[in-house]
Amino acid sequence: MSADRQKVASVPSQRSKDQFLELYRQMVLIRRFEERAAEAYTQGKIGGFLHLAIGEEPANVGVMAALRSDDDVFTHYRSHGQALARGMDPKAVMAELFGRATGVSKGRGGSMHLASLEHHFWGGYAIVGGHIPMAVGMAVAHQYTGSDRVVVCIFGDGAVNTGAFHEALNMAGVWRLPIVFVVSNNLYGMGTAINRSSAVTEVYKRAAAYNMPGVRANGNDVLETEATVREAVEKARAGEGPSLVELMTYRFRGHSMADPELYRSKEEVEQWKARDPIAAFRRRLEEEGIATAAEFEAIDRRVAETVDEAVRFANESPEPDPATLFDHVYVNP
Amino acid sequence: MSADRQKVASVPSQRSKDQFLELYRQMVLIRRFEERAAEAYTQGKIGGFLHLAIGEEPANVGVMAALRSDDDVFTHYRSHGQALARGMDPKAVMAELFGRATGVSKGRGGSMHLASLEHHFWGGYAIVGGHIPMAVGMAVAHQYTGSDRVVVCIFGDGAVNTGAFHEALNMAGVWRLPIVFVVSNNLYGMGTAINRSSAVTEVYKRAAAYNMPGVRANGNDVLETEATVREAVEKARAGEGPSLVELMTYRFRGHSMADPELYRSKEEVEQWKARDPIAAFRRRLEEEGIATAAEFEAIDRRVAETVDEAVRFANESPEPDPATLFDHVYVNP
Amino acid sequence: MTLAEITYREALRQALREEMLRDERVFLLGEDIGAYGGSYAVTKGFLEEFGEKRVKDTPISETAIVGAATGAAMAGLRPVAEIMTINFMLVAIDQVINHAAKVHYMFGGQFRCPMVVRTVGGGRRLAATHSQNLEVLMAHIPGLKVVAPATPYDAKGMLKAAIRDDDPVIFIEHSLLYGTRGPVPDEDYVVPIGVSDVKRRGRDVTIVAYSRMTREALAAADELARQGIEAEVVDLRTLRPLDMGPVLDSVARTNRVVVAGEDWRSFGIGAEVAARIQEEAFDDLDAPVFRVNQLEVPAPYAANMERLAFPGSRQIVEACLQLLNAPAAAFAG
Amino acid sequence: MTLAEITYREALRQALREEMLRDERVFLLGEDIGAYGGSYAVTKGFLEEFGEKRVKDTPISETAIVGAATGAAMAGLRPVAEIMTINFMLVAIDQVINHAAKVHYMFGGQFRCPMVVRTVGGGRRLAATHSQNLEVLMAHIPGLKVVAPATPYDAKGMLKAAIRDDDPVIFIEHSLLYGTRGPVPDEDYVVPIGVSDVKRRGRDVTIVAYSRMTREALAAADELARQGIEAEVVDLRTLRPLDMGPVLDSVARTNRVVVAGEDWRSFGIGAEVAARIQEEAFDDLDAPVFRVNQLEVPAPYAANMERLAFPGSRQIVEACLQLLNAPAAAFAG
Ligand SMILES: Cc1ncc(C[n+]2csc(CCOP(=O)(O)OP(=O)(O)O)c2C)c(N)n1
Ligand SMILES: Cc1ncc(C[n+]2csc(CCOP(=O)(O)OP(=O)(O)O)c2C)c(N)n1
Ligand SMILES: [Mg+2]
Ligand SMILES: [Mg+2]
Repeated sequence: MSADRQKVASVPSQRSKDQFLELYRQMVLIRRFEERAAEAYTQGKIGGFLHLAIGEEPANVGVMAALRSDDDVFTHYRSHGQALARGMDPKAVMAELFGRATGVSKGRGGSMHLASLEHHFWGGYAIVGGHIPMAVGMAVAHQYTGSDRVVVCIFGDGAVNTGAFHEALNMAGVWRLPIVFVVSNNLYGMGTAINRSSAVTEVYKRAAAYNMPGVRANGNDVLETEATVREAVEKARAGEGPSLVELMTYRFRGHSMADPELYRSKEEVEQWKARDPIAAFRRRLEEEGIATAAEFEAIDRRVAETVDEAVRFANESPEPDPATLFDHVYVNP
Repeated sequence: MSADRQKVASVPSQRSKDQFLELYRQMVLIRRFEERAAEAYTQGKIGGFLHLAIGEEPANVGVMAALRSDDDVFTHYRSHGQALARGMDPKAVMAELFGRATGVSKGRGGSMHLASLEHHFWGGYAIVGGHIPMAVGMAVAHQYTGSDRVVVCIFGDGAVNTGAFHEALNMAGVWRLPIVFVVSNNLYGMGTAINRSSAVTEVYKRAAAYNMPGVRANGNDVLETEATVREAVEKARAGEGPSLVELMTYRFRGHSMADPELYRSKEEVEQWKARDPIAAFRRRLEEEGIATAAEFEAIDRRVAETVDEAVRFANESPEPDPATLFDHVYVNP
Repeated sequence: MTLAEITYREALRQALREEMLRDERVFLLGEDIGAYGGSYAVTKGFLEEFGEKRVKDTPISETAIVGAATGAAMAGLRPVAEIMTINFMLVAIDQVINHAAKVHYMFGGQFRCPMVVRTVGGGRRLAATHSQNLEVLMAHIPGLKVVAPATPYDAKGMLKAAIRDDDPVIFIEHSLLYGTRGPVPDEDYVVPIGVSDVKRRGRDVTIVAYSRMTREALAAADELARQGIEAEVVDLRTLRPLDMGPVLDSVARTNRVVVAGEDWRSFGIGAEVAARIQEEAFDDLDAPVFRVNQLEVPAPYAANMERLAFPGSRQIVEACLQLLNAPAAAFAG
Repeated sequence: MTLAEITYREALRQALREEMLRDERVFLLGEDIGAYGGSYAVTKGFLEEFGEKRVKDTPISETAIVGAATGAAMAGLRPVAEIMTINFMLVAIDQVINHAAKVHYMFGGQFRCPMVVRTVGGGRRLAATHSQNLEVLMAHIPGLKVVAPATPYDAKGMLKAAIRDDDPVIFIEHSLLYGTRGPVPDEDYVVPIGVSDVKRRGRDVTIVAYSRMTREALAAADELARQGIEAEVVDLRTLRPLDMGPVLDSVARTNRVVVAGEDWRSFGIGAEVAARIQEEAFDDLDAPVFRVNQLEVPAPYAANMERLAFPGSRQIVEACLQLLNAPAAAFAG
């Protein structure tokens, strides 16, 4: 991905100021939320693995902005941003990270397994590629019942080399299912650069093997992301079958909190950070006179409060009741 | 596949008459061998599944003709023809089908698991797609040791929808391995027509997803098959990486002996049989004055004797010694 | 209640058909269940009766089949997936264990997975990769229910129970049972999951079995009866959750137990049964729990070797006689 | 013999390094073993020392990883594949069970598969799909060897034995053991596969364990000793083939056994151990064999729930006291 892919597309005029500011708010919320999660992790409040999407906020927000509230989302373990952009309560998301009974998954799932039935957010899954066939299954259900809901399935560039990806995309292709596959291509799968793991590094080109359109967009541009995903979603809704959308992005932080980041240079990371996509979006809106610094600062303050409140809520929430340990192993035990 | 793909390419003049007759002999041997195997199956001499490749002989023979004797073959369960074309002894192959100690796999494997170390024929495998990663592993070894041996891995059109296919081809693509993937596309995977199982029915096009050339050839033309595979093999040998070769063919018989063939019409099968590729090859050689009817008949007789002898040998061979039941579970028990 | 003598195959067929007629949400997916008619003919005629919407032939993509069933089940449908044989469960087992078995628990009970995976154990003359009895791999997993009925009555009643159950059920049929007959009522009925069943009363020795080995146990009991020994046969029917009640009741009376399975002994189903018996009925035992199993070799193809490797009524009789210290030579069978 | 106190991680690292220096045919492949430095840092620095030829970072393609190792082993190399955690073995298990475990037997002994698959059990705070102990799924399979060492000494010696072994070995490490220390000689040595080891002598009760539970058993024995009870600790080390000799010897003296595993109880490793003990030492037992295991729930994320679910020395002590009828309240730990 060349550096100039980073520039933010010109802001389309038909969107309202409120909509722009909402996109900004969501991105800042994700950034602050994850910074606080990282802090809580080093304090031992959060356990296991913690995968941050800092730097990838526009991709997270843009996808969700393109969906109807009853469309269905399946995603992977790097999904705090997606959950927040989908409208899930930051308090309940943070509580899940803390392993509390008030968490979105009642403390059973943790950071890698966020979910909300109400938000049609069918989970964060941590087996790379494993959720893609399940997402296809939900699209099978929509086709079966004649529903016009569309499934969106998000995964990373590393996931495209799993057998599950292949089997699922082929099935979606043969059956012309209402599903959009979204690759968040952040150039690395853990410590392995995409050119060292994929014979074809332009992931969208793999769509041809499944008889579906493949498109690439700048995932660091929230508007381009939204527009690209929306087009694919509306195609799917209209019965025109599945698509593969590749969003080019970059994670500023390590793969997880444990990552020593031996596989990439500090300079590379710094270059990307210097082109921070949230700052760029804000600058653009300011330059085009859509919003003022004061307005952004007001949002920033509101977000800071939201995140403070989320941490406080998580901290004060009880752990799950030990008596419920065996609940939900079976519906009919 | 359109009907005119069936026509036999003009016979290239640089080949010797003996070579042409040898290709003919191999194809007839496979045909007769399998007909006798079918007979033995109905007599209860052969158990389990028996998958015949009758109709696909040119694809079997053409592939093997393109290889050096120390190149390595991995294939699937429909492999009597490949084993015979590779030069394995019809007696030992038939004995394997009969489950005798003299069989190529000492009676342990049966029809689906033919193998011969001496012939670098690394097995018939019966988990669809499962042998493709192993073949890639052998190519890894050749690259590792600097050997110029090339691996050929044969599978059916149904196998391309397995996760194993995808993972293996991507790995071969990233690592530029000396391997040729050969799809015997007989238009059906068991009872499922290719357009009902594959989003893209032109299998060779999937090669693009793995950054390797994909080519299609008429698998019912032994010369076209040989030439196409040879080109890919020599590329691999020269260090130019993997290829995917798709051979269009058709099986005249059911998927296995148990197949009621409800999924295709008698007419369809009859049309293909009417263009029998062995008869077409023979006609062509006669028409072009390369060999005479008498010469073909002599080969036919010789083949009939070979097959008779194979059946006699298998019949008279002992079953494995029960005392050896636990042999070969481990090398170091 | 009217009873008809029908085959195990017909019983399964009726269960599927009746549940499909009863509940629009029930649909089938799997390889060759439609146009081919089902590899064991269980679904023959279904495509014609129910159409492609409800009888979905799939690509050879076991991971996608199970994943798609899981996703569709989460959406509220009641998929019945078919994995052609239990050997191929291995290519799908990540979807079974890491996904289907986990989605209810991992997200705090928000989602359900009311899915059935039908599969088939116990091949003959199919060699090492096509003759396995791998039920223990799934019986080990909390979140799954695993059943393996032995009679047409149980097959029909348990398949109906499985389809109506809200949890993922692995339904294991047996290739050698399809042709066996037994009485089945005309009326709608279910056989509950998780309830073992005494198939024959006897006071001298208890034989615990499931699937095909229940038939072998009953044959063994007949033979033993001829020798004046009354064996009680307890059919587990469900492997997870394991109902030890009838086993323990029986052991309290007979004080001697043989556990028969077609799987490998080490770490097989019988190990758990034996461990539980000695845990829960230690003082009732007059002798160790004996196990009868497949010998610990990959299945050989040769007929004589295979006969040696697989267990039947003869081995059960011998084990009972040994346990009762009667001379084994007395057995004629 | 000089002894140094090193970690389990360092012991594994030394074993790999020394075997790579000793034998050119040994090479490593797996996800993030190279540029990232190994997800548990076992192979840190290896890429720099041995280069890309011998330290192969792979795509996220577990099926292809194990398959490639199998094929390379058949070609005569000695691959050591790494599957990042045992949870991901499920995506590769067809290659392990249907391929690696079968190639020697199924073809009558013609081929060998001298391969090691290293993997890691026992996550913490990683929830349902990342915390499993699935060793029994492989221990059940003839053709495989399965080892799970508990100490640095055994880890180094058994990894060397595994690499030099001519059969496929599944080598199971434990994430919580990497940082533990123990004495390891400087000299080259191997610890043979298939030999259980008495880790502590005692006359009152036998504790059978493996992997992390061996450490817990030793801690439990310390605690019991404080209470005047001398526990003997037998470390299985190898799960297949299972060496019951030292266990039976011990039981002959203590007459009481607790089997401790971190896996789920039902159909777990301990079931087989219990079944064998009652089979082979029925008259030695004064009480049933007790089992200590993970509770039968998918692993919950919340810290308190996870502590409840997983076993440790406390549960072992309690089981021993119960078995010896000492008052459990006496335990302080
Ligand atoms: C089947 C499987 N293999 C390996 C892992 C370990 N793992 C977790 S995340 C990851 C990298 C995934 O990379 P990518 O798909 O690009 O997503 P990203 O983390 O970059 O967002 C790996 C190898 C896993 N969880 N599941
Ligand atoms: C993993 C797996 N799934 C299903 C099967 C059952 N099966 C055996 S052959 C076959 C069809 C394969 O078709 P194709 O690859 O086109 O080869 P062909 O038989 O046409 O030569 C199927 C579904 C199997 N053996 N392995
Ligand atoms: Mg990535
Ligand atoms: Mg085919």
